[in-house]
Formats: sequence, structure tokens, C-alpha cells
Amino acid sequence: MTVMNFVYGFIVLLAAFIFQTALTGVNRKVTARIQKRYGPRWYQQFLDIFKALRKGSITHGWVFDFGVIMALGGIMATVIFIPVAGFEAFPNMDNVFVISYLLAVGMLGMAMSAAGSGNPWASIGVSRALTNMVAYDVPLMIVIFTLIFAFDTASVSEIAAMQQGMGVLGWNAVRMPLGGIVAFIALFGMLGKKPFDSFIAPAEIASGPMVEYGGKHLGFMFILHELMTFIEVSLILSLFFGGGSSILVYAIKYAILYTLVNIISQVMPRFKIDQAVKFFYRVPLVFAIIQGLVVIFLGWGVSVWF
Amino acid sequence: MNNPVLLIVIPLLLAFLSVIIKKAGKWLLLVGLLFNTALAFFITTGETIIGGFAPPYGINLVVDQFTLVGVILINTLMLITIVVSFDLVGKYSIVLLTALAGINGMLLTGDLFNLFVFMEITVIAAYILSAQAKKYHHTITYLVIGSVGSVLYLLGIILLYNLTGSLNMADVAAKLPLLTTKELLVPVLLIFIGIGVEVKLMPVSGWVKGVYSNANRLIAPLFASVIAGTALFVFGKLFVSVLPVSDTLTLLMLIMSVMTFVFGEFAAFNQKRVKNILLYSSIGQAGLVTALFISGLVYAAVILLISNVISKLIMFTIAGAFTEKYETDDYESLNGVFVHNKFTGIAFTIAALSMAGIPLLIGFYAKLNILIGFFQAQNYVLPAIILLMAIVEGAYIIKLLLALWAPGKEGQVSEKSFAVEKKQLLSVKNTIICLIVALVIIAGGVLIDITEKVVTDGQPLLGDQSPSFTISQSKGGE
Amino acid sequence: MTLITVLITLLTLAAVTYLLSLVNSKLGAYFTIVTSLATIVMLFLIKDSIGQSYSLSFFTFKLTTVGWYFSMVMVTVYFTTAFLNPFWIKKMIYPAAYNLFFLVSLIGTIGMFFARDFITLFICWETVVWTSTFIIQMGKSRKSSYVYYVVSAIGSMVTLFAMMLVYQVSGTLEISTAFSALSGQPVLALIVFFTFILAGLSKIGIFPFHVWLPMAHGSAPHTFSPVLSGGLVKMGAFIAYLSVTAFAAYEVFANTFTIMGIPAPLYIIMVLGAISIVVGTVMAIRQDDAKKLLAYSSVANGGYILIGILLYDQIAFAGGMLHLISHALASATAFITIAIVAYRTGTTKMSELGGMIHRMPVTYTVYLIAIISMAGIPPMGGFVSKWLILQGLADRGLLFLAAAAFFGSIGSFMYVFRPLSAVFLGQLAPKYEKIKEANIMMQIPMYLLTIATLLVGVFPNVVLRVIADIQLEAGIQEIVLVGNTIVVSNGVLDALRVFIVFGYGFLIALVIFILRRKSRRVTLMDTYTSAEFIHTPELLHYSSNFYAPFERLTKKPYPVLNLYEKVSIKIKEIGHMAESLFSSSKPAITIFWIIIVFAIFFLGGVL
Amino acid sequence: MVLENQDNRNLWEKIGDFFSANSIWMKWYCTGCGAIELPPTMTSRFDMERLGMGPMATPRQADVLLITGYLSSKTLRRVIYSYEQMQDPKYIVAFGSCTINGGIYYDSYATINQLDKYIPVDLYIAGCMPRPEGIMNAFADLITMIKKGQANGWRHYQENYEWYKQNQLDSLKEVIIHDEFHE
Amino acid sequence: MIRVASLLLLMIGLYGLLSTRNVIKMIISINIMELGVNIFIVSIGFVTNGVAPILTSQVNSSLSNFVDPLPQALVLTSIVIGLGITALGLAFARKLYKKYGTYDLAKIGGMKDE
Repeated sequence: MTVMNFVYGFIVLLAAFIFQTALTGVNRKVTARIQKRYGPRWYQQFLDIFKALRKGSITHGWVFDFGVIMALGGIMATVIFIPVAGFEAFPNMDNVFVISYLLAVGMLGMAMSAAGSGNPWASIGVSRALTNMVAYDVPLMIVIFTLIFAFDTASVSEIAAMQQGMGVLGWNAVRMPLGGIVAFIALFGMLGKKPFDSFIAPAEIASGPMVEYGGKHLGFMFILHELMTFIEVSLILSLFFGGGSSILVYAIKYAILYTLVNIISQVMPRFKIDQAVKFFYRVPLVFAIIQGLVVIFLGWGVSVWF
Repeated sequence: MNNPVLLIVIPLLLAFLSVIIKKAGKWLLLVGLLFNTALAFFITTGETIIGGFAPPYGINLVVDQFTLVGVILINTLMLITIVVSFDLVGKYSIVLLTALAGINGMLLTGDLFNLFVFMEITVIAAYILSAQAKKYHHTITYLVIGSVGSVLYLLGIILLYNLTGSLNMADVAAKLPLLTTKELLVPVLLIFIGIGVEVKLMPVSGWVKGVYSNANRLIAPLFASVIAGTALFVFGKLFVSVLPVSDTLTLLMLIMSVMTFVFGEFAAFNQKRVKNILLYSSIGQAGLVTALFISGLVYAAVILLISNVISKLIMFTIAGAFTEKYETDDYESLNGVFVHNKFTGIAFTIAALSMAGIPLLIGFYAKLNILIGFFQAQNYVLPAIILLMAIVEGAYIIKLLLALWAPGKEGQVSEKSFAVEKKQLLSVKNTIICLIVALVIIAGGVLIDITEKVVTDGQPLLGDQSPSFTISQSKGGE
Repeated sequence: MTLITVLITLLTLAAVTYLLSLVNSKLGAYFTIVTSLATIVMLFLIKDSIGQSYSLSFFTFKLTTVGWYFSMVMVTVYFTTAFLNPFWIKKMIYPAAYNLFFLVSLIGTIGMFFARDFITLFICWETVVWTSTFIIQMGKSRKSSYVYYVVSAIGSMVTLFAMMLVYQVSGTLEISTAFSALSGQPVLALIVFFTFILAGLSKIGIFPFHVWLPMAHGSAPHTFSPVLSGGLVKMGAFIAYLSVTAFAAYEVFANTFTIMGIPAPLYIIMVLGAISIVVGTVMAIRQDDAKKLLAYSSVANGGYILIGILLYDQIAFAGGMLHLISHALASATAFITIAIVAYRTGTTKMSELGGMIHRMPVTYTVYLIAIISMAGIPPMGGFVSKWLILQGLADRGLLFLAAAAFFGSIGSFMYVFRPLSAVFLGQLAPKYEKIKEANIMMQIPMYLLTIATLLVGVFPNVVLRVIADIQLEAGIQEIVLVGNTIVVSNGVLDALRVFIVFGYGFLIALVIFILRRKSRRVTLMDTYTSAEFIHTPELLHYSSNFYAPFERLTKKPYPVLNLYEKVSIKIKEIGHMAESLFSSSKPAITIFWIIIVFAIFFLGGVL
Repeated sequence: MVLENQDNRNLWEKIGDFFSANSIWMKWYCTGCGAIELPPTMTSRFDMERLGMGPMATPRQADVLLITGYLSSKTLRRVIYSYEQMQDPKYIVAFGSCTINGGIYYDSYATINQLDKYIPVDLYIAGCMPRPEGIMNAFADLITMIKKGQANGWRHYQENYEWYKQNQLDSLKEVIIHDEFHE
Repeated sequence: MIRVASLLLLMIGLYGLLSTRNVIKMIISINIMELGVNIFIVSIGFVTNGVAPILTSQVNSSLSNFVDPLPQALVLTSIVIGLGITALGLAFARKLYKKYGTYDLAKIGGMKDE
């Protein structure tokens, strides 16, 4: 654990932020194109974030600030652990459970500061966010469990490495098709994209937890949202779509995946939160269990099909 | 001087004296009891012939280790009961003295008909005592059932006499193996039902509820611990050493006593009044003791009998005190009664926990012996039933204790102010006695080696070889 | 300093406490703190004489590392909770008895963990049961201590049956050797296994027997429920440990058919553990009373511990044992904080509380760290143990247990966050404006427990080394610890490095936060309410039925308590039938029965 | 109210204003008939997002407050309350003549005539409800004003807070209501 | 023959107890039962053309077949006990009548039973 690790970590953090924010800008253009309009400049997302950081802000007490800082701190730590195309700031610290539970630190920090704001909208938003998490996370975890059992390792980079070299056939999404589908659907839940974004619904609960955030807290929330997206998409990418051998391949696959998710989500309605839980505990959960049983008992998914 | 017959004669003599000197009746009773208890400790095992004729013809008093334990236990219990409720004795001293004589006679006698006579004396004394509560229809029910029982018992002995030609227990026991079980069926059956009425086996114990639930602080412990204890000792002696029985009949008798045990516990679980709980629990325990005697585990039966009898003594005395001071013994309305009289509560709790089988009390030691005995006999069903019933028993005892100790309705933290109004249950003298008896319960459970030496004094009881739980066993190979 | 002298000194200290509290109950309560501290010191002193055995009349003890570990967990919970005693003792109806039973139950647990033969195990077990029954009755409800006693009695009586059966088969009462005689008869082994483990299940609060947990923890006196949920639940874990090591379940059931690689009987118990995780989580999410919620969380965590211990391999077993201490610390802290809130406000109902952080910031932070550990989030101890259990399950491919474990751990975010936001955050009702922070005496245990949770979280290897000794003693492959990392067949975890990087991230966020303009402080009532003017803070506080959509999904699940009530009503009916059938005031009925009995016996005899 | 453009902002503020100009989030307060004009400006024909503008749920997050119509005293109270909940730098764009001089309701007892007296308006859009073209044009002007640092109505509000407050109290008697009875 | 008759008497006594509610009738049927058993006891000792078991001048050798004296002794005690129980029963019956005004146990059972 030398200083270099921390420097690498900061570089990964910065790169992740810049890459993801640019990609979000592009995707805002893509969404606009879907709605037959031009959409903002590609760097609009940067502008929004820096404008928010520039503005003044209010605070409802020390827990309101501490929660935001803890959330961003936890998410930044998780980003540092994410292996990007084989490069890790801190070697073999990329255990799947560590990453998914550190994600929970971010969620908890945001929830704490939102509830601390004393606004009922925020608490309703948080309760929906946690219910949403229970919905998407269980099927996803079962599929990840099957991966760990199949490849006998829980480190993301090793799983990614095992899928490279055989082109598309090597991807886990191809080897374990049901698992791939579940992961892709769960990605929507994780990102809080359209079908499952009832916890930040602007019209319904005045953007949920972010109701009281203004100025720099809002900026923090945007950065947090970008970094969480980076973590989630790269996690699914490395585990199921064979994470890139080089950084360029990784970036392209990442962009394609994120844009695909964004496009699909633009045309989806919004689930009520209990409909979301019911949906996740019907289709994806059954797929995940079938996939798990198939891999554990028949061992089909482990080796490449053809 | 330590001739066991004195145990019977002196109380009878004092009974006649107290008829003459009406006023001193209570003190004569006390003298008789003290004498009997003192003498009981000096009796040695052996046989004393009465009336000059040799045993097969004349009657004799047989004192073996089993009877010695019975005599000491019952006499001390009677002494404690009378001392604790000495103020309630009133004009019953004559009846109590005759009962004392009858009880000692039942325990000591070696002759079947003589047993019938002493049983009648005790039962008649019991009829009179049960009339104390002015509920005469219960007394008459008791009288009718009791007399039917004794008539059947008499018929049984005579049939036995007709077959074996003798009434002496040892002699009958010697001659019985020669006869086929078919012939023996009817007399043994009649004796079983006759004694069953007195031992309170379920189908034949219709009278128990009426008599016990209305008895006061003196009569209730007398019935529950003294008379019931004697009946169980007599049942044990008859059905272990005297009347060996065919296995189908043993099975039927076992079913009946286990049924008594199960129904007794279930009925006790269903009761609202303290005395009803205790009376059904004593029916249940009687069923269990008879089951143990029938399956030959005499040591376990005796320990259970001792623990049951002692706990019932304390609990019935306190239950009697409930009705005496609060006019009701429904444990809901007595909520938090022990808040005011803590020491009585402690004695009651120790007795109750010993019945529930909580460790370090004699009840637990008894349960261990029962389990070891049954497992030794490869019998797995009965221990299962006994342990399930122990749960039911624990349940209703804890419900009783919680209601008595913690005043206040559900959802309220219990405070002194919710308790029933302050009344002193027992006088200081009685509370101290109860505590001493409770101490005996604890000592019996903790110092198990001493308990075993005191009870068996080395020889196996009535020839029962089954192992008992001793300290050496628990150490295992050190 | 042998174990016997330890027990005897404790007994004398308990007696002294009783006498002291007769004089002045507050003094007695302080003395309970001294006694539990003395226990910790003595336990450390006898740490080096592991392996020796002692005997005291018919009690026999054997000092084992696992026993030492369990009693250390137990004593820490007792010691920290004892600090609350002085403040509640005035509310107890029998203060002297409370202090005495508090210490006797501690001695009982220690005696049980070091027991060498069945009878000592059983006697210590029962003493703990009846002492805690009489303590729970001093709480809010008698029914809960009655149900607690009945469920524990079911467990202990059935285990007594198993013990006696094994004693009869093997001839010896010593735990370690008695079970070996069972390898011969498979059927007997099955009976003994299921009956012996029952007491463990009833104490941990596994699915069919979890009924007493919410009732007892919810209504026990506030200072005893931390001990109940943090400590006494672990006694059940000890029985589970015995059933796996002394009973050697894996060898005895080696040839029975296996499900997913685990012998069938063990798998059934693990499935029960999994069900209790799911039931515990679902029910915890619905609760409005904070203490009942924490009780159901103990049911769920009990399921983790049971699965961890019963897997009995290198990874999951270590996870189960570590979860023991992390859950004990976390739930004890949570209960203590809720007790302090109840001490100040008088209620534990979440819908009546809110905004406590503004009056009790220290209690808030301590509670926050406790629930981070209880939810299993990285920097805290709960994460490391849950990580080990999940890695263990993944290693052996137990899909359904893992599904329940995942649901439990993610569900725990929900029910853990509910008290945080309903009790501590949100609007502060005007009537609670004047309440003060917990006083110093109450804060000491909170600091101790928080530091302990942090230590277990950041330096888990300190505890894992003891667990490795236990694994060696139990004869299984011990967990591999390299410096500060835990190396497992399918993963590596360095908890310290996670904490440091988390700190690093936190630092960066803090720097950004400070760089930007200072934000304007605004009161809680100045929030966005679609421009409506609001006046009553408590109406604005969102706390009752917090997860309404999720609760609608899991409509009222079948209350298992009804099952117990049905059985007791059935017993009452039979009792009533027996009573009316046999004992009535008319003699004719009894005579009728005499004739019937005579006829039946006659026929029986003749055939 | 355009001040003379003495540009005394330092570099840091210039950059800040650049960002504020290019990403303006609006909280449109749909009073009166102007609200219907905004959806067309946002959707595909006029696409306000090209200018970096987009709707936001709460005043805390918004930069610009759009007042789109006549204002009764009740609504004015809510507008002032929302305005004060916004963070500076914040701007106000008033639509239509009703906000300038009361419009067709100039002599009504219920509405206020000149919005400027109560809250500092940065930009007016003439028209008895301006069409989207007018609105887009106004937004473009707003962006240039911000870039040049002339859109500082919020600073003016803070400096003459008493004056504004007095005007508000004169016509409303009580801005923040403390119990629900005299609305 | 006598034995069958005495057992019949016992049956009658039992039937009497089963069928009646009246206390006096119950005591009477107990006496019938006692009578039946006593006759049975005496019949046990019967020896065909036996001699009364008293040693007189002409009957003094042990050869002559004495009737068995033991049951006769027993029956004496049993009669006395039967008498005792009947006396006690009647005393209680009188007190019952004074208290409840009726001999019919069914009516008394109906009142507050506790």
C-alpha cells in the first residue's frame, strides 16, 4: 500500500468521473434524439455539475452534510477498487461482495442525510430506494453467487480475465444466458433508470431524497450519481460482458452498454415500487434460480458452449 | 421399647383419653404426634408378631426399609401439618388421632385383612374431616365411593384367601407363583380398583375434586400429602412385592395410571383456581407414581413420592391460607399477592419449581432417576410422555407463579400499587416452618448422595435393582 | 486461579450483591457492574489453563477455547449492559431479585459453556432459563415471560430426553465421548440429533420456535433485553456447536443421503435457519416498536449464526463464529441506545418518536455505527462475518441458503434504517425539546461497544485467530490469516485496507466540501412543502408504516404464535373433558366407571 | 432593470457566471395562463435544453423562477416563500403584461399590478402570454445578461431587503403564515 | 349356590347405587352390598357337614372336619365396619337435609357447586 496506489486511485477516480460525465452528456443527446429534438451540448453535464457546485446551499444540521460526505467518500472508495481492463489501483481488493456492500455505504449515507433533512418527501424517497434495492439486488446476487461457484473466485478482475480471449462466446452473458438477462435487468434497477426510478420521481415525490439538496450538496449528488453509474455498469460489464482487454476496448464496450440501457429506459414507463418488487421476484428471480441450479448441478455454464 | 406396634396403640390410647378430657384434646394430639415421630426414628427393620399366633395365622407388623421410609416421612409430615395449622384443629383432635393410628397401621401391617381394617379407620376419619367444609354432598359422594372401593377390596382379599388359604402378605406372595394367572385375575383386579379409589387413579377418583377444593388450611395438606402418601406407599408394597401380575394386566394397569397422569396434568392446565390446579396435579403425580411402582422402579417412585408430598404440603397450606384470608384462590384475582408476603412466596415458589422439575431441587433428581430407570428398561415411549407432561406441568406452574408474583395487567410494568390489598398470609411461625421444609427440598436436590443414603440405607427398596443417578456416574471416567 | 474458584467467587459476589441491594438497590446495581468486570478479568486470567478439567460435587467442567470464546462474548454483553442497571433499578418491583438473577444467569451461562458432562450442561441451562423468566416478568408483560419459559422448556425437555438416551446407549455422561457410541445405530442417531439440537433452535429463535423472541425482547425490562438478544441467544449457538463437534454430525450421517453435498438432517436444520432469516427480515420490516424490530433482527442473525456453525468447514464456520461476536456487539449497542431513548422519552414506539439526533447526538452516532455493523456494511464487524458466510456458501454452492442469506443481508438495510430515520432523524416533536443526552454512566458502555465493533471490523484477525484455535480444537481445517488479510479459497479480504481507502475517499469528499462556499444554516421546518405553510413538526415527521408498499406485498404472514395457542387450547379442552367425565359431584358416575374398568380389565385379562 | 455595465467581477465570478449561464434550471411557477407556453419550448420544436435549460422539481435546486401570469395575494405569498427558498445566484423571468402592470386585471381587487415591487424581476417578456419564440428569445437574452454579470436582481433583493419586505407587508399584511386560520 | 346368591346381592347393591339419587337409598344399597360380601365371606369357610369349630368334650380330636373359623372372625369385623359407615352416612344425610332441605343429590348438585 504505497503512495503510488493512492495516486493511481485518484487517477482512476478522475478518469472515471470525466469519462462517465462525458458519456452522460452524449446520452442526453441520444435521449433528445429519441424525442426528436437536438438535445444539449455533449459537455452539458459538466456545466450542470460545476454550476451546482458554484451556487450557495443550505444545511439542516451536521448530519445533512456528514451524510453527503460519507456517501461520496464511500462511492469514491468503491470506484478506486473497480478493476478497469485489468488495471487495479489496489491489487486484489476487488472482491464482488466488498464492492456491492461498499455501494450500500453510499446508499446509506445519502439516505441518512436525506432523512436528516426532515422533509417527508426525502424519507419516502429513501424508503422506496431501499425497497428497490431489495428488489433488484437479490436476483443479481444469486447470479453473482453462481458465477463465484462456477469460476471459484470472487475477484472481479479474475472473472473478467476468464472471459477474454474467446471473443463474444467467452462472455458470461453468452455462457449463462439467463444470468446475463437477469444482470441486464438488474442494471436498470441499480442505475435507477426509467422502469425502476420511482424513488427519484420528480413529479411524484419532488425528486425523492434530493428534495432538500441545493448548490454544492446537489453537485455532490450529481458526482455521486455519475460515479455510482460507473461502478454499476463496469461491475456488470466485467462480470457478464467480458470487460475489455485494453482500456480502449473497455471504454467502447462500456459506452455501448450504457447507451443501450439508456435507450431502452427512455421508452419505458415508471413502475410503482411494489410492482417493481413483484416484477423482480417473478421473472428475474426464477431465471436466476434456474441458472443457478443449471450451473451447480449440470455444470453447463462453466465451459464455453461451442 | 422401640416396638412398632406402639405407633398404632399410643395414638388410639390418646384418642380415647381426649374423648374423656375434651379440653386437652389439641395437646394430646400434639403429644401423640411428637411421640410417633420420635419413635419412628428409632424403629429397626424386622417383624413383630401381635396376638401370639405365628404369622401365617396371626397378624404381624413387617418393617422393611421401604416401610421405615414411609413411616418416618408420613409421621413427620402429619406433625408439620398439624403444627402449622394448630389453630384450626378445634374439636378434630380425636378424629386426627384415630387417623394417625390408622395411617401407621396401614403402613406397618403385614396382613391383608388387617390392612383393610386400618384402611377403613383412616377412610372414616377422612370422611369426618372432609365434612369440615360443610359441603355434605361431597362428603357423601366420598363416603359412597370409598365404601364401594373398600367392599371390592374386601371381596378381593377373600377370593385371594380362598385361593391361597392365607392372608399374610409374605405367605400370599410365596404361594402366588403356584397359581395360574387366570385364577388370580379377578382378586388382583378387585384389589387394584379398591386401592385405586384411595390412590386417586383417574376414572375412580370422582370424589377428589369436591373434597380437596373446599378443604381449609389444615385438611387440604392432610389429604394431599399425608393420606395420599400413605395410600401410595400401600399401593407400592402391594403391587411390587405381594401381587406379581401377568404382563397383559400390567400393561392395562400401566395404561390406566399413565392415563391418570396425562389427564391429571391436562386438567390441572385448564384450572383457574390454585387448589384445583394443585389437586389435579397431585392426581397426575399419583398416576405417575403408580406407573413407576407397576413397572418396578421403586427407588424412583419413592423419591418422586417424597418430592411430590413435600411440595404439596407447602403449596396446599398456602392455598388454604389464600381462601382463609382472601376468600378466593382464583390466581387471577390474587394478582401479586406475594408482593406483600415475600417469604411465603419464596417457599411456595421453591415447592412449585421442584414440581416443575427445575434443577438443583429434589423434583429434578426424581425426574432424572425416572428417566434413567425407564431407559434402563429399554422403554422409550414413557420417558417421552413424561417429558412432554413435564412441559405442560412447567407451563401451568410458571403461569401460576407469574400471576402471583407480578401484579399489573398486560402491557404495564408491574408495580406494588397494582397488587391485591395487603394481608398477612401465614403467621411468622408457619412461614418459618414452610421455609425450613422448602430448605429440605433444596437440600434433597443438591446433596443427592445423602438423599440416597437416607432413603435406601444401602439395601435396594423392595428388591428393586435398577440403578439410580449418583455423583460417581456423572463424573464418568475421570 | 482455577475455573472452580472463578465460579465460587462469582457466586459469593452474587450473594453479596443480593444483600447489598436489599439495603440499597442502586448500590446493588452498581455492584453488578463490578461483578461483571471481575468476571472479565478472571476469564482472562484462566485463559492460559485451557484444556484442564475440574469438578465440584456432581458438576464437572472442562476449559476449552470455544467455551472461553463464548463466555467472553457473553460477559462483554453483560458487562456493558450492567452500566444501565443503576438507572432502571428504581422501576423494578423486586430490585434485589433482579440484581441477583442478573448475575446468576451470567454464572449459569459460563457454567454451561465450560460444562463437561450433560447434567452440568442441563442444570446450568435450566438455571439461566428460570432466572431470565423471572427477570422478564418484571418488564411490561407476563404473557411474554410465560411464552419464553414454555418454548425454552420444550427445547430443554426434549434435549434432556436426548441426553438420557445417549447416556443409556453409551454408558457415560461426558459430552465429548458419549455421542461416539451412536455411530452404530443410524435411526437412534437421527432421533438423538434432532432432539438434542432442539434446545439450540428454541434458544437461538429459529423459525418454528422464534415466537418468544419478539415478545420477550419487546417487553423485557430495558436493561435486560440487550442481554437477552446479544447474549442468551448465543447459548443456542453453543448447542449447535456441540451437535456439530461432539455429536460429529458429519461422520455420523456420512452415509445418509445428502442434499447439495450436505447430510440431509443437517440440511433440514440449515433450511430452518434460512427460513428464520427470511421470516425475521420480513417481520422486522413491519414492526413499529423499535425493540420488537431489533428482536426480529436477532431472529434473522440467529439464522446466519446457525448456518455458519452447521456448515462446519474452513470458511463458513469461521464466519458463523465471527458473526456471533459482531451480532452480539451490534444488537447489544442497538438495544442500549433504544433503552436510553426510552429512558429519556418513555416510549420505544417509532411513530411517537423523531428527531432525537438534535437532543442526543452521541447516542445517534453510536446507534449509526451499530446498525452499520448489523447491516453488514464494510468498515464494521458485521461485514467481515457476513462476507465469510457468503464466501463459504458460494464455495459449496448452496443456492437456496445463499438466496435467503442475500435476502436477509439486503433486507437488513431496510429494517436497520427504519429506527435510524424514524427515531433519530426527521422532525423533532416540541414535547421532546427539553430532553437531555444520556448521562456519562450510560455513555461508557456505548463507547466501549462502538470501539469493539470498529476493532472487530477493521482488525478481524484478532478475533479470527481465536476462532482458528477453535477450529483446530474441533479438528477442522483452520482459516488462513496472512497478516491482516483473510485468505479464502475463492477470495481475499483485507478489512484494514478497505477502511483506509474508505477514509481516503471520505477525505477527498471532505476537501471538496470545505472548498466550496459555507452553506446557510436553516431550521428543520423550512423545507420544500410545495409552498404550503406548515406548523406542526410531529405531523411532518414520516415514521409510521415506513415501508407501506413492501408491507402491502407481505400481507399479514401466518402468526406462528397461533399455532402454540391452538395447542394450549386443545390441551385445555382435553383437561375439561377429563374433569367433567371423571370427577362430578354425583357418585353414580364414578361407580359406573368402576364397573367399566372392571369389565375392560376382566376382558383384557381373559384374552 | 439593467445596471450600467461596470464589470467589476473577478475571474472566479466570471467563470461561475459562465457556468450559471450555460446551465440554468428553472422552477416555473404556473400561475395564470402562461404555464401552457412552456411545454412547447421544452419539446422537440423549440428544445430549450439546447440552451442548457431544464425543469427542476424544487426551488432549492432551481436557478430561475418563471412567473407566468397574474398573481393574487395568496399566490404572491407562495411565490415569495419559494423565491426565498431558492439559492443565490437566482433570477426571475416574468411572463406577460399581468406581471408588468397588472395586464387586463389591473383594476381587480385580488391581483397585484407591479411584480417588481415585491420581488426583483430580472427580465420581462412582453405579450399577453408570449409565444415560445418570444420565450426562447428571452432566455437567450437572460443567458447573455448572466454572462455579462448584469442579472443580479438577487443581490439587489438582498441589499434593499427592508424596502421589499415593507412593500410585501403593505399589500399582504403577513407573508409567512404561522397558523392555518387566517389564510 | 350361596356364593352365587351373595354375588347377586352385591350386583343388586351396585345397581341400587347406580340408579338412585336419593342419599338414604344410597346408604341402603351400600348396606345390601356389605351384606352380600359378608355372606360370601362366611360361605368361603363352609365344609360339607362340618362341625362348629369349638373344642367341646365330645368333639376334641383334630380329625373331625371343623368348619374354617377364620372367615367367621373376619365377617364380624366387616359387619362392624359396615355399621360404622352406615351410621356416619346417616348422620351426614341428616345434616345434608338440614342444610339443603332435600335428599336428592341431583338437586343439590345444581346449586352453586363450589
